[in-house]
Amino acid sequence: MRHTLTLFLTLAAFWMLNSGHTSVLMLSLGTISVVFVLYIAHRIDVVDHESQPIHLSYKLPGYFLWLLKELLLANIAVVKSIWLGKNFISPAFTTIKATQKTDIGKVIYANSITITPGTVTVDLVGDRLTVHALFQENLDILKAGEMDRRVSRLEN
Amino acid sequence: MTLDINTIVEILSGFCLLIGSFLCISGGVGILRFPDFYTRMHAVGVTDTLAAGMILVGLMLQNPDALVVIKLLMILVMTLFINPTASHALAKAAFHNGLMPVLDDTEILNSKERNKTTDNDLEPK
Amino acid sequence: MLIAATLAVLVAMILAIIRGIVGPTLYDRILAVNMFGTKTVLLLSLLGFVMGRPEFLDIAIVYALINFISVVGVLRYSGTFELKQPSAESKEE
Amino acid sequence: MIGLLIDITLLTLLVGVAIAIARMKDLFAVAMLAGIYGLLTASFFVAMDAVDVAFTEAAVGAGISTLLMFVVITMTGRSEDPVRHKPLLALLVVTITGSLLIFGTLDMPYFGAPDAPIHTHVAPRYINDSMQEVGVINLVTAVLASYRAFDTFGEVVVVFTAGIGVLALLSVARRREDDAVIELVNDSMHEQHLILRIVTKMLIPFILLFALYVQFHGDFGPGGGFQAGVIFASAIFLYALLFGLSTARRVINQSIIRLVAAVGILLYGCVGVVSMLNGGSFLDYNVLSSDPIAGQHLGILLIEWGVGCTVASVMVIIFFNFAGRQEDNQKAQNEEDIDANRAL
Amino acid sequence: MLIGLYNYWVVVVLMMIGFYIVIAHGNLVKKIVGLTIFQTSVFIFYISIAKVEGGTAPILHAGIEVYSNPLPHVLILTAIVVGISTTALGLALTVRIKEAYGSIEESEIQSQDNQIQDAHTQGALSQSTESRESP
Repeated sequence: MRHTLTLFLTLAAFWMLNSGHTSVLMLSLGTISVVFVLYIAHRIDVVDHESQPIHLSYKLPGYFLWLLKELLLANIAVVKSIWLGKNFISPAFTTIKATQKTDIGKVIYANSITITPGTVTVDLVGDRLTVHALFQENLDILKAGEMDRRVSRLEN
Repeated sequence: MTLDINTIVEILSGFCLLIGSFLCISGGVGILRFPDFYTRMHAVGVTDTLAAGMILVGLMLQNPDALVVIKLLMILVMTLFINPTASHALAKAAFHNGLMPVLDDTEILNSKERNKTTDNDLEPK
Repeated sequence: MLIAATLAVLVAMILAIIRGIVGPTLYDRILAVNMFGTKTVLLLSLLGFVMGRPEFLDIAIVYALINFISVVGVLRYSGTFELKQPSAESKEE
Repeated sequence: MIGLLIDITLLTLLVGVAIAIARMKDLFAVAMLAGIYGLLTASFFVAMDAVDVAFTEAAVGAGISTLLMFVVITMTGRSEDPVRHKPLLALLVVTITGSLLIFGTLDMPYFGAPDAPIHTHVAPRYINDSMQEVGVINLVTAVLASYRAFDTFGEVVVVFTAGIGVLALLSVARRREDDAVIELVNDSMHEQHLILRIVTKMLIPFILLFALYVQFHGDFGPGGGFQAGVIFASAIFLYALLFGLSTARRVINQSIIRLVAAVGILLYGCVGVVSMLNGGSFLDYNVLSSDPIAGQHLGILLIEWGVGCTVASVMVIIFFNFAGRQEDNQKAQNEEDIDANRAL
Repeated sequence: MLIGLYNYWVVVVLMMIGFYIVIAHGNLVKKIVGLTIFQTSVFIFYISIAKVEGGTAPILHAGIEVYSNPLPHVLILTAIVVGISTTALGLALTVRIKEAYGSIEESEIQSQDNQIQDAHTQGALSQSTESRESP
C-alpha cells in the first residue's frame, strides 16, 4: 500500500512537471492517466520495495554528492588516457565482494561502479561483482571498499 | 566594469558547454582509439555521464523557463539512470559469450589479431 | 558556445558511426549505437536552443527511453541473453 | 547558417550509413546500422522543424523497426548469401534512374524558398485560420485530426489491416503454459538480470505515463495518438523482453488487445457518424457541441484516443506474434538439437 | 545553386541506394531494409520541401510569424506508422517463406520453385501419356 501511494505521488509529480497545464480538463485527464498506469503497474506486478526504494530516499542525496565528486575525478583520468594513447592504460579484471544485503543495494553499488568511468560491472552473481577497469589503480580503490561501505550505509 | 548576474550565468553556461563539448569529442576519440571492447566501454562512459551532464547543465543555465529546466533535468536523470544499466547489460552479454578482455600490455600489442579471432568466432555459420 | 557544442556532438556522432561500421564484434556495434543514441539526445536538446525554440524537449526524453529499449531488445535477440552458467568464478583468481 | 551546416552534415552521414548498409553482409550489423539510420533521420527531422514527425520516427525507426528486424533475423539466419544478381546491370539501372531524377530536381524550387508552390495553396489557410477554425496551437494536430481527419482515418485502417495480416500469417495456436513453469523461469531470469530487471521495474510506469502524457498533449506541443501508441507499445515490449513473453501474454490478455485495436477504429468512425447524425458532414466536429471550437476539441480528443488505442494494440499484436513465432522456432530447434545429440 | 538543391540530391542518392539494394541483393531481409531506406528517402524529401527559410516548427507561439508547412508533416507522420506496419507485414511474409523453403535467398527460392514446376509438368506429361495408353 505504501509503495502504491509513493508511486502515485511520483507519477502525479511526473505528470505535473511534464505538463505544466492546470486547466480542469488536463488535470482530470492526468488523474485518469495516473490511475490507469497504476492499475497496469499492479497488473504487471512492478510495484514493490525494489521499484520504490522509499526506505533509502532520505540518504540518497548525500550519496549522490559523493558520487559526483568521484565521477569528476574518474573522468579526468579516463580523458587523459584517451588523449595520451593506449600505452597509458592497464586494463584489469577481477571479482570483488559486495556487502549489501538487499538486491536494490547491490544494484545501486553495481551501477555506481559502472557510472564511474574507468570501471564497469561486468557481472553480478550473488554477492560477487566482476569488474573490468581501465587502470589497475581503479580496482585497488574499489577493493579498499569506500564505495561499498557508503552504499551499505544507505541500506540501514 | 560591473559583472551582473546574467553575465555570470552566461559565462558559466558557456564554460559548461565547452567542457561538455571537449568531453564529447574525447569520448568519440576514445571509442576509436581504445584496443578492445571493454576499454571502449569506458570511453563511452565518459561521454555518457559527465559530457551529457555538462551540456545539459549548460543548457539549463541558458534558459530561465521553469518547464524547460525541469525537462532538461529529467533528461539528465534518465541518462544517469539508464546508461550505466545499458552498459552493464552489454558488458554482461559480451562477457558471457566468451569475449575476453585484453589484459596486459603484450596482449594489447596483439590486439589486432585478437580482434580478428573474435570476429571469426562470431562469424555466422 | 551553443554552436560549438552542437558541432562537437556532431563530431562525436561521426566517430560513433565509424565504430559502428568498423565493428569488429557485434558488441562494439551495439556500444556504438548506444553511444550514438546518447549523442542524439544531446543533439536534440541543443538543436532546440540553437533554433530558438527549446520547448520540444519531449522528443529527447523519448529518445533516451527508446534507446534503452532497443539495446535490451538487441541483446535479447542476438542470442546472447539466455546466459550460460556464469563462468565468472573460474576466471581470474 | 549553422542550421544549414547541421542539415548538410546529417544528410551526408545518412548517405554514408546507407552505403555501409548496402555493403554489409552480416545482417545483424545491417540492423544495427538501420537503427543508427533511424536516429539520424529523426535528428534531421528536428533540424527541419518537423518535431511531430521526429517524435514518431524516434520511436518507430530506432526502436520498433530495429527490434522487429532482429527478431526476424534470428529466425531467418544471420548472414547474407554472397552471390549477387548482376550487380553491374543493377548499378547501370540505378545510375540512369538517379541521373534522370537529379536532372528533374533542377526544376525544383530551391530548398527553403518561401514562395515555392507548396507553400502557396492550402498551407496559408492552415497557418493563419486554424486558430479560429480549430483552436489548437499545434498545427500538425489540427491538420491531422481535423482538416484531414478522413485521410487519417484511412491510415489508421491501414495500420489495423497490417496488424490483421501479421496475425493471419504468424499466429500460432498456443497451449496454455503452466504457471509454475513461468514462475520458475522468471526466478532464474531474475537472478541473472538483476540490475536490468530492477531498473526496468522502476522505469515502466514512467514510460507508460509518458505515453499518456504525449497522447493528451498533442494539442499543445509535439505529440498525439500515433506517437503515444508507439511509445506505449514499446513499454510493453520492454516488459515482454525482460520478463518473458509468456508472462507478458498472461498479464496482457491477447483477446482484449485485439478488441482494443478494433474499438479504436470504431471510436474514430463513430465520431464521424455522430457528426453526420448531428447534421454535419462525416468527421465535421463543429456540430458535436453547441460551440464549434468546443466541438473541435472534443472531436480531436476522441479521435486521437482512437488512433492511440489502435496503434498501440496493433504494435503489441505485431510484436507478440513475431516474438511468439521466434520462441516456438527456438523451441523446435532445441528439441531437434537434443534429438540429434541423442542419435549420436 | 549547389546548396539550394543539395537536399534533393541526397534524397535521390538515398533512394537509389535503396533501389540498388532491392534489385541487386537476393536476401529478402536485406531487400526489406532497402525498401526502408527507399521509404525514408521519400520522407526526407517531403520534410525538406516543407521547410521555409527562417521558419520554425508549426506550433503557434506568440511573436513568431513564419512557420514551416504543416501539411507534409502530417502526411509523413502517418506514413511512418503505416510504413512500420507494412514492413512488419513484409517481415512476416519473409518468416513464412523461410519456414516453407528453408531459405530466404531469392535464387534458392527460384530454383526450388522451378524444380516443383518441372516435377509438375513431368507428372502431368506422364499422366497424360498414361491416360492415352490406358483405354
